[in-house]
Parts: sequence; C-alpha cells; structure tokens
Amino acid sequence: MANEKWGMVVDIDRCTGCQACVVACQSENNIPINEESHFKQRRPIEWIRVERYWEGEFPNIKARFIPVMCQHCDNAPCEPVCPVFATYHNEEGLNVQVYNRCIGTRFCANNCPYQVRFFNFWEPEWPESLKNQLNPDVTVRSRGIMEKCTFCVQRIRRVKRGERQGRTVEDDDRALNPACVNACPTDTLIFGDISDVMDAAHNDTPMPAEPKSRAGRAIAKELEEGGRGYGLFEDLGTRPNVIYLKKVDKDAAEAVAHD
Amino acid sequence: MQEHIQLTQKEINRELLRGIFVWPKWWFASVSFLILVFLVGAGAFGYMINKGVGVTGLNRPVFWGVYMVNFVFWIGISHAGIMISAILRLTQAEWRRPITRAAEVLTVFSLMGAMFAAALVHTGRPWRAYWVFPYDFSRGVWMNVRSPLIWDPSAVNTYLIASSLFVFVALLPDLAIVRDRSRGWVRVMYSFMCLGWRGTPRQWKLQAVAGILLSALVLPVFVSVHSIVSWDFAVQIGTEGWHSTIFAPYFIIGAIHSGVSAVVTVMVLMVWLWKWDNYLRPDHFDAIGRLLIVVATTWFFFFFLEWVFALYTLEGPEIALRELQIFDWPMSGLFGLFLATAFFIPVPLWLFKRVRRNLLLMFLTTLLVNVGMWLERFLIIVPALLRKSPMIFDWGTYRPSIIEIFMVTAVFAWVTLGMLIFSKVFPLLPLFDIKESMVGRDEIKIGRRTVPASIRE
Amino acid sequence: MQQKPSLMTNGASHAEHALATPASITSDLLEKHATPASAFRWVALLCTVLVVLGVVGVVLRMSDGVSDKTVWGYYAALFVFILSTAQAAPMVAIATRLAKGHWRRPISRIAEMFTAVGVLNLLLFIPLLWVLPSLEDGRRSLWFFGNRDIPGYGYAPHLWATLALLFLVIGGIAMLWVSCLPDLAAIRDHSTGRRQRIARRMARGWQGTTRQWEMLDRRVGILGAYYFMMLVFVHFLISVDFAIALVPGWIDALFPATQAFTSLQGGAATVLLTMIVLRKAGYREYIELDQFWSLGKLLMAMSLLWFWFWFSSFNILWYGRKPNEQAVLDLFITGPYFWMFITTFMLNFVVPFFLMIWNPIRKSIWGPTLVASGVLIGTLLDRVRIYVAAFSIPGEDAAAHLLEQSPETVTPELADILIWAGGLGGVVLVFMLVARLVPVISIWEQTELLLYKVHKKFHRTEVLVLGKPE
Amino acid sequence: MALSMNAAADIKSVIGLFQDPDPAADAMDALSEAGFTQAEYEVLTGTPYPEGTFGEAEPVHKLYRFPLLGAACGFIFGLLLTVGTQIAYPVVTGGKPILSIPPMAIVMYEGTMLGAIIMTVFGIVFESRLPRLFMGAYDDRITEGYIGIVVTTQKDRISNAEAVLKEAGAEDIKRGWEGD
Repeated sequence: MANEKWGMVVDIDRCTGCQACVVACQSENNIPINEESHFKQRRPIEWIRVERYWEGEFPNIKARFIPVMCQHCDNAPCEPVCPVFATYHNEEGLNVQVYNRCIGTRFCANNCPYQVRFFNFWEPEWPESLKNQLNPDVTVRSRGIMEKCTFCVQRIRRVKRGERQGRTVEDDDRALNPACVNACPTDTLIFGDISDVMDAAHNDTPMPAEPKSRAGRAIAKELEEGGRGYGLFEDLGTRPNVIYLKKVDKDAAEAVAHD
Repeated sequence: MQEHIQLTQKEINRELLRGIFVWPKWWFASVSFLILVFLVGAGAFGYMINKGVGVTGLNRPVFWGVYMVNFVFWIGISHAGIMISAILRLTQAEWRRPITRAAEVLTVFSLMGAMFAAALVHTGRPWRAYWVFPYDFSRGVWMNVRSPLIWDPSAVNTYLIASSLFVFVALLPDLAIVRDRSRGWVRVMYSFMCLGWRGTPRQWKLQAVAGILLSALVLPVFVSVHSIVSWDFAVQIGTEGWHSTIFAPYFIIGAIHSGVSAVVTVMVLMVWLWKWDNYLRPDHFDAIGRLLIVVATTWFFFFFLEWVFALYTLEGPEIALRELQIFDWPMSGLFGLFLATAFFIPVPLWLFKRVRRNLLLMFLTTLLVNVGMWLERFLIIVPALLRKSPMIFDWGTYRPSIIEIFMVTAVFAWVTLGMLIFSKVFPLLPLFDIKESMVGRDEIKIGRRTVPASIRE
Repeated sequence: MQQKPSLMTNGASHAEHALATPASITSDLLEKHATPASAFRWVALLCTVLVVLGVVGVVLRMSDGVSDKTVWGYYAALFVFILSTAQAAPMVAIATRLAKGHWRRPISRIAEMFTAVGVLNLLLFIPLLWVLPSLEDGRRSLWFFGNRDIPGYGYAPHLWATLALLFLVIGGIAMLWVSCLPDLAAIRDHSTGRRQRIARRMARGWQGTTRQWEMLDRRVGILGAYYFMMLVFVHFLISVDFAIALVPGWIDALFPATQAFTSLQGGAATVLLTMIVLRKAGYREYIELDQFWSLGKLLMAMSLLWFWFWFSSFNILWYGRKPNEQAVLDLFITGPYFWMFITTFMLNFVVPFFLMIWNPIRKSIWGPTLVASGVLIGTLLDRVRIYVAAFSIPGEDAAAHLLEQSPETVTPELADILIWAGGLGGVVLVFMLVARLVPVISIWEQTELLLYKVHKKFHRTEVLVLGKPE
Repeated sequence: MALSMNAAADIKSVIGLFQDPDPAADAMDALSEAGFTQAEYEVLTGTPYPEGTFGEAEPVHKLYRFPLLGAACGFIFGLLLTVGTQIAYPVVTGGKPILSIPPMAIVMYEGTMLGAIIMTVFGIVFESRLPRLFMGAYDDRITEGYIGIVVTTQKDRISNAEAVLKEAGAEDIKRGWEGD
C-alpha cells in the first residue's frame, strides 16, 4: 500500500487563541523556555505559534487567531536550498530536519514563506527544576542549527514501531497525534493520513468516498461543499499539507451582503 | 597615451622595485595597525564560536545580516581585477599596462576575504562548513548539488584558483628581474619562484599568448561567479523582493562598478605611497574615469529596471518592502545616501576632464562609490528580510552588533594588509609590460602634430 | 613582406592598402558609387515587388479588423524583428568608434546606413497602435503610476512608445547625415548634374575646416550615445507593454535588457551579411578578412552573453516553481513553441559559439557569414516565439495573475507571409536607396586611416604601427 | 645516465652582451654564417621585442591543445560529481527531480573552466621550457636592457663562437661554467 502522507486540518472557526497547543509543543519537544529576553532579542523558538490580529475599531473590535506551524509542503522551498541535505522530504510526506547534519547557513529559514523555521542562537538552557521533564525521545538541539515542527515524528515512530508488533495505526489515535492536537480543547486541530484526499485534490480527481482519516474527511467535505478549505499562500505553489478552514463570520457576511 | 616619458630599463627597475628594496616607516606603521584590527576581528570570531551566533544582531526573520552584505561586497570588489586586466587585454588598450597586476592582486585578496571572513563566519557551525565540499565521510552523505550554496563554493574556488594562477604566470618575468637585482638567500628564493626564467623569444611569445588566452578563459568564470552569488538570493521565493530574474546582470554590473572604483582607489594610493607617478599618469585616470562613467550608467539602468518591475507587480508585500526602503527611517536615510554616493555625486563629477585627471578627487569619488555600493548590498539584503513574510505578525528590526562590526572591519583590514604585503614582496606594477610599451612605443608625424602610436608587430 | 599575422597583430595583414593614397581611395570609391553593380537595378526591382506584396498583405490583415490581436502576432513580430536587427545595426559603428577600433572604418558607414530603415519601422508601427488593447481593461502595464482621471490614460503605452520610436529614428538619421557630410562634399566636388545638386544641398557647405572636423567628431559621438540610449529605451517600452504586459503572471525584470542585448547580436549579424553582399558588389579590397575576423569575435562573445541572459531568467523561474512562473515557462519554452525555442537556442548560442571558438573558422570570410545568417534566423524565430505567443493570449485573461493554460500555436497565414516578405524587401530597398545617396564605404574614415596606420621596418622585421589620436 | 652526464659535461654555453638590437641581429647572422645551427644559439632579452626583431625563427607552440584537454577532463569530472553524488544519495528536496539539469549544468560549467585554466597554466609553463634548473650562460644585465646571445654547443667550438660574438661587437662575453 502507498505510504501515509501526514497532514493537519486547522479550523480557524474553532480557534480561541488559548495557546494550549503552544505550551504542549514546548514541553513535548524540549523547546527552551522563551523568556522575556528571547522576545526582546526577537529570537523566540515556537514551533507552533498563534498569530493574533485585531480587526475593526473599538468597541466592535474582533480578535483573529491563526495557528501557524510547519506546513510540511510537498514543494517545500526550504529543502532544495540546503547545501548539506539537512532538510528533505521523507516518504511519509514529512519535511524532516536532520539536526546533526545542519551547519546553520539559515538559507532554509530565509526561503520559508511561513516563518516556521527557527535558529538556535544560544545553547538551550532549562532551570534546574525542569531538567527532569525533558522528553527522552527528542533530541536537545545545540546552538547554531535550525529546528522546526516535526508533526511530533517521535510519536508517529513510536506508534509505527507498535504496528510491527501487531498494533495498527488507528485514525485519531491520541498516541499518534502531535502534542498540539491532543492539547487543543476546541478540536481546532485535526491530524491524520491525508494521502488519498490530497492526491485527489492535486490531480483534480473526484474525492474518495470514504477518506482514510478524520482529517481527510474534514478536508474532503470542505473542498467539496463547504468551500472553507485553503492553504496558506497557495499562489506560491508550495502545496502545503496543512489545510486551513476559513472563519465563518456572520457580521462580515452580512456586511458583504449589504454592499 | 599623450605624454611620452621614455625611461631606460635601469630607471624602470630602480623605481618600480622600490617597493621591494626600500623599507619605509609608514609601511611598518600601517601593517602593524592593520594586523591589530585583523586580530580584533579574529578575536570577535572566536568569541562568536564560543558563545554562539546569538552575539550578533541577527534575529528572526533577519537571518542574514552584514556578514552576507560583506560577502557580496567583497565578491563584487574581486570583479575589478579580471574586468580591468582581461577586457582591456583583449581590446589591447595601451593604458591597461600599469594597472593590470594591482587589479588582479586586489581580486585575489578580496576573494579570500569574501570566502573566509564572510561566507564562512556567517554559518552557525563554521567547524562543519567543509561539508559543502564533495567529501564523502563515513555517513556516505554528499552535498546537495541543487543548492546555490554548493554552486557558490565551486564558482568562488574556481575563480580564486584561476585569478591566482593568472597573477603567477604574469609574475614570472618580473620575478626574474628581482632575482637579478638581489643577492644571497633572497636571490635563491626569487630564482626558485621565477622557475629559472631567461627571456628567450619563445618565453616572451608564450607570455603574450598566455595574457590573451587566460583572459578569455577567466572572463566567463568572472561572469558566472557573481551571477551565482546573486542566485543565492534570486532563487528564493520565501523572501519578497529577492525573487527577480534581473539579479544576475544587476549584481555583475554593480560589481564592476564598485570593483573598478576600488582599482582607481588603489592606483591613487600607489602613486601617493610608492611615488609611481611616472607610470600612473593622469591619462590613465582619465581613461579609466571614462570607463567608469559607462559602467555606472549601465548599472543605473539595471537598478531602474529592478525597481520598475518591483512596483510593476503592484503586489502588497512588494509595495510594503519598497515603502520600507524609501520612506521609513533609517532605511530612507541610507537609501538617499546610497543613491547620492553610488551615482549622483561621482558620475556628474567624472564628466569633467579636470576631475578625471585630479588624483585627489578621483580618490574621494571612488571611495564614495564603494560606500554607496556597500549600502546597496545592505539595502537589498536587510530590508527584504525585515519585510520577508506577508504576515505582518513577523515583521522585525535589525541592528548589527559590535561583534559583527569588528568582523566586517577585519575583512577590510585583511584585504589592505594583503595588498601592502604583496607590494613589499612582489612588484605591484608589471615591469616587463611597461618596458614592452616603451619598446613598442612610436609616434606618427602628421604635419606639425605627432600622434602617439604603438607597434602591433 | 607579407607576414603571417599573429595573435598580436589584430589580423592586420601588411599588404593591405600598401599603395593606397587619399586621392586614389576617394576617386575609386566615388567612381564605384556613381556606377553601381549591374545587379543593383534587378534587386531594387525585386524588392519593390516584395514591398507591393507586403502592402497587399497589410490590407488583407486590415480586413480581419483590429479587435482580435491574435492574428496580428506575426505582424508585431516583424516590427520587433526589424527593430532588433536593422535598427540595432548602427551600434556596430557606434560602439567600435567609441573604442577607437581602426578595423571599424570600412564598415561603420554600412552600419550607420541602417538607421534609415527606422522610417519603415515607423510606418509598420502605426497599425499596432489600434491593435494593442488600452489599459482600461485592467491589464498590467508599465504605467502603473498613471492617473486614471486623465482622459486617454489607457493609451499611455501607445503614446510613449510612438514618441520614443520617433526620436530614435530622427536621432539615427541625424547621425547618418552628420557622418556623411564630408563624403557628400566629395560627391559635390567630383560629380555633375542631379547627383551634384542633391549632394550640394545635403552637404550644407562642408569645407573641411578644422572647426567643422571637430564639430563632426563631437556630434557623431554625442548622437551615437543618444542613439544607443534611445534604442535601449525603445526596446524597454516595446518589450514591456507589447509582450510582458499581455501575458498574465509573466514578471521578468530581465527581459527588456535581454531583448535589447540580443538585438545587438542581430545588428552585428545584419552588418556581416551586408558586408558579404558588398564584397560581391565590388568592394572586395575594402572589406577584408580583418573586419570578418573582428565581427566573428564579437559574435562569439555575444553568443555566450545570449546564453547567460537566457539562463539568468530561466534558472530563476525554474527554481522558483511558482505556478505563474511555471505557466510562463510552459508558454514560451516547454509548451507550444518548444521546437521554435530549441532552434533559436541552437542558432543563437550553440552554433555561433562552437564554430567561432575555432580561429581558422573565425578568421575566414564564410565562417562568420554562415554564423551570422544563422543568428538572423534565430533572432527571427525568437521574436516570433515571444510576440506571437504574447499576442495570442485571449484579452479576457489580461487582468488575471496566472495564465491558466497556454493557447495553441499560431501558424502564419498567407497575409502574414506577404507582410514578412514585404517587410524584409522594404529593409533592403531602403538600404539601397540610401546607397544611391551616399557612398557605402566612408571615404573620410578610410583616408583618415592612412594617417594612423603605417608599416615600418623594425630592425629585422616589419611592424604595423597604429596611431591612437586622443 | 652516465653517458648523458658526459654529454652534458662537454656541452658548454657562452653569452655575448649587446647594447642595441642591430649588432645583436648582426651577431645572429654571423653565427649562422659561421655554421652554427638555429638550435645552438638563442637571444635573451629583458623585455618582449616584436617577433623576428633579431631575425630569429618564429617559435611554434602547441599551447591551444592544453585548455581543450583540461576542459574535457573538467567537464567529465563535473558530470561524474553531480550525477554520482545525486544517485549515491537520492533524497527528494522540494519536489525537484533527483537529477536536475540546471544545477548540474552550473557545477559542470565551473568544473570545465577550472580544468581548462589549470591545464592552460601548466601548458604555458611547459611550453616555455620551464622550470629550468641550470641557467647556463646568463648575465644580470639582461634584465637591465642588454641583449644577450647565448651559444650552447660542443666545448671545442665555444672559442669559435666567442670569436664570432666579439667580431660582431659584443660588449662583454661570459662563459656559462665560469663566474657567478
């Protein structure tokens, strides 16, 4: 059978900007604590970030949230520019980063339209009290190299190792889902194998009747009737594997209707 | 050229080998000062390796800063040598003779500066930078040929090797001259370096052929090098304002603009420091000044094209970037300074023959040009990164740290140091070439006027 | 003594003009000019017939109307082809004069005479003004600053392109006239009847005073620089508003420079072909190996630059992989015009470079001529590829940001073939008409060469001494 | 080996120094009249003179073969490098083909030029008959504008050569195996 292609659905309509995904990601992936100084230096490391935009004037002002993580593009601009193959596309559709291999040219970061690649300007540090909460499955990245969201590849690996011992990869398995997905209280983030759906979408063939995963189902539904699905900066042709679902904004809809 | 200064070969030897056999005070003073500056830069580099790239002003999204600016700038300067010597050799311009070697040597040292002090130090883990070379270590992982950062080393190394060999071949006859003037172990050293040159007709003929053949071979390399450097930026779709097809020619012509200006600066210094004004006549500055006018105007045309097409798309992010460049302080100030120094002050001045023949003015204007061209690279690289993403959430600022400034100045020190030391060990003006021009010089009498002429065999 | 020219001699063979004197050159050239070769009449007749056919073709085209610009593609291509060959030819004279190359002297007049062809191109340009859609339909344009309230704003491209072309032609003809003055005076003094009357009227009382010569020198230089800048500017306007702006999603900042540059290649090729014809027409002892050799070198350098310009664009678009860039690549290179592109690539880069790199071929009469004819065909196909494709984009797509799918290849109809025949015939005809007015070899530059080029004995050998007046 | 040593032993060289080109050229003629072959005498100058100034034979060289050879080697090297490394480690990046022509073309181009230039310089040194270990008869004044004519021949004919040179008006005559 064909390999999986891991992808994610981000339903912006459900996002409350609670930042639970950010915290979960930080603790799962051994990301150093972003202290105030990091933000002052404009060097925070946040594999997933929730961008907040204000819309309109007070009092009828709206907060808009959009969680952005690595889009694991099929045509990832960051990959071909790396001189040493430190980042490439693996057979599961993941855009992987090889920490040992990276020499820190930061070329990939410049060529990423989504700003989701991060450079270790300093040696990462944790307060003594947190030394024991580091995740043993995840490398601690030294200074001078790039890092980014991996869709928690360590969790995928753990489950797939189990697969060989008879356990199968079930859809929406909490052991499989990335930390951010498990942490999301409003079910904004849906993770799964979207190979069948994306192939159909890219080849303009009809959507599969029964997509493999819940994420796939959501995408298929929205691309078919809902029409809310889109990818970030689609006009760049990067073919992201993270599909965003538009916000349903009644006021805006009415405003449009009135004009 | 116009005036005739016929000197015996004895005089030429005595004056042009002054650099080797005389030890002026200013030389020791400047060399020791430059070594100091260079060491400070080296110390800064060590500190950065020790602490991490965090000690620079770089941040997200400005991942490339003045290191890259410096890299492009020095690659640009390195284009002077081949531009001058190769093109003028091929067109057999008589006035090239005293200039060529200084230009080529400038090429060699600025290339080294660009490679080590700029391209290398800007990586996060410099001690692993050798992985960009085809070196199959135990993991069996090769470099990624599809990356412009692999094209870069291949091109820059080719150019460095080529230009060094170019200098070496043209040095052989002059090394023989030094050998015959020196005694003891110095003589041994020089006779070793000049490979036992004797000056048979065969050797002279091959010198002539070599000059033309090597020029023809190095020119394509010179074009490819800066094109590839420009593609480091132009292939990127992630950064607004870099993804433009014009970058290769735009960078090349800009490089020639700054490079030829740098050569003029060096020429003036040679006159002032080594008193070689019998060989670098006002006519030479006149001719090269005219060349500069043409180059600068062409460069301005490409600059104009680049801007036209940036605005032509009328895309939001592009407009935001251009607004940052021309309206937001401090970029606006830098932009104005860049335009004034790179084009609008020097070029109108060069239009006057009196200015072109005035060493001091040429010195100042050409220095201005290079200030402007450094700023140009800065304004291409940094603002584009500041306005990198359409998501205004990520727009940032950048201020180079003292560490970065130390390392940038160290590169300037390195190149100047290189030139000074070279001028002490080797003849910086090609003696045999100048002697040839004296032999081959002739004049044609037309009525009362004598027109300077030269023998073409 | 006839010595084999070595690398240093710049190809000057010592026998050349050994016995020539100013008087002999002048009388010989005037005599050749007064009595053209026997074939002259027949060629002129043939060209006139072609021009008539061309007019018929244009009329046919007109009958299709100007609403659908697709059918006008080949017409536009012809216009740009003439712009980038005949109208670029004068650059050969201008550039080499700037570089004080003595080898240019026999051919600089040939190059300058092509400025007159601009008149033909001005006429050809008129119908395009109606064909090109106005900006009101929202297509992108160079004139993004245009204020939409100004009446007729939509026709900014038409206006500026026309003006630029006009000034180009005027400046060019002025340059030709100024540099012809001494020769016209010579005709005036050594001829009778109508030719003398015309020459007198055109020579404007040239006497050859020192002041007049200085004026001539300065004016020719200034007009040359002006012509070059105008040429680049015209290419810029035409290529942006008549090609790039018509193709949605085509953002190629280099293209105007590429077209301007490749036009220089076409110009050099044009001059080379004219040279070989004139050699046949009895100017053999003036247009010699040296000229072919030097232009051959020029062609080699330009073929390399051609590849460089092309690759600079292609590499960026290929690497970027944006959808709009992929669409443009498909339209111009991999798609309907694939074979046309391959032929251009061969004729403008591969063949010139790999033939001209061999000195034996470069240093011959037939070698550069062969390559030049190839280059001309290549330039022709290139212009057809760009402009026919651009004109074949349906108008409604113009406002889009992405070309959804490239249109079919457009094949020339009878009218197009007639127009092309007429256009090319017209170029030759204009050149021949000018050749009746002024000598095709510049008399004064040839005689001037005698002052600066001397063969001397140098100890045991003979050397060529070239004077470089400042 | 020993034989060649002996041969080298009785091959001697002598140099005559001239101020001006004309007497030097006369000396060359005189030498040829005296029965010395073109291979036995050559002129040394401190600066390039136009070919044939002293009536010497125009030197022929095969320099143009070297860059072609070098270019061929460099091109093949570049081809093997690009193709080989990509196939040895086939990793997909950015959806580009494993063997992408444009990047390969760039690297192969640089390889070609590098090979051509290195071989050219090698060719120049080789064709100039350098490096030369034993200088033979030579004088420092040559790089001061003097023109030297070196005769390299059997020991027994050296004196004859010296006579010819003196006859032609050499200012100074030095033997290769004496002095310096």
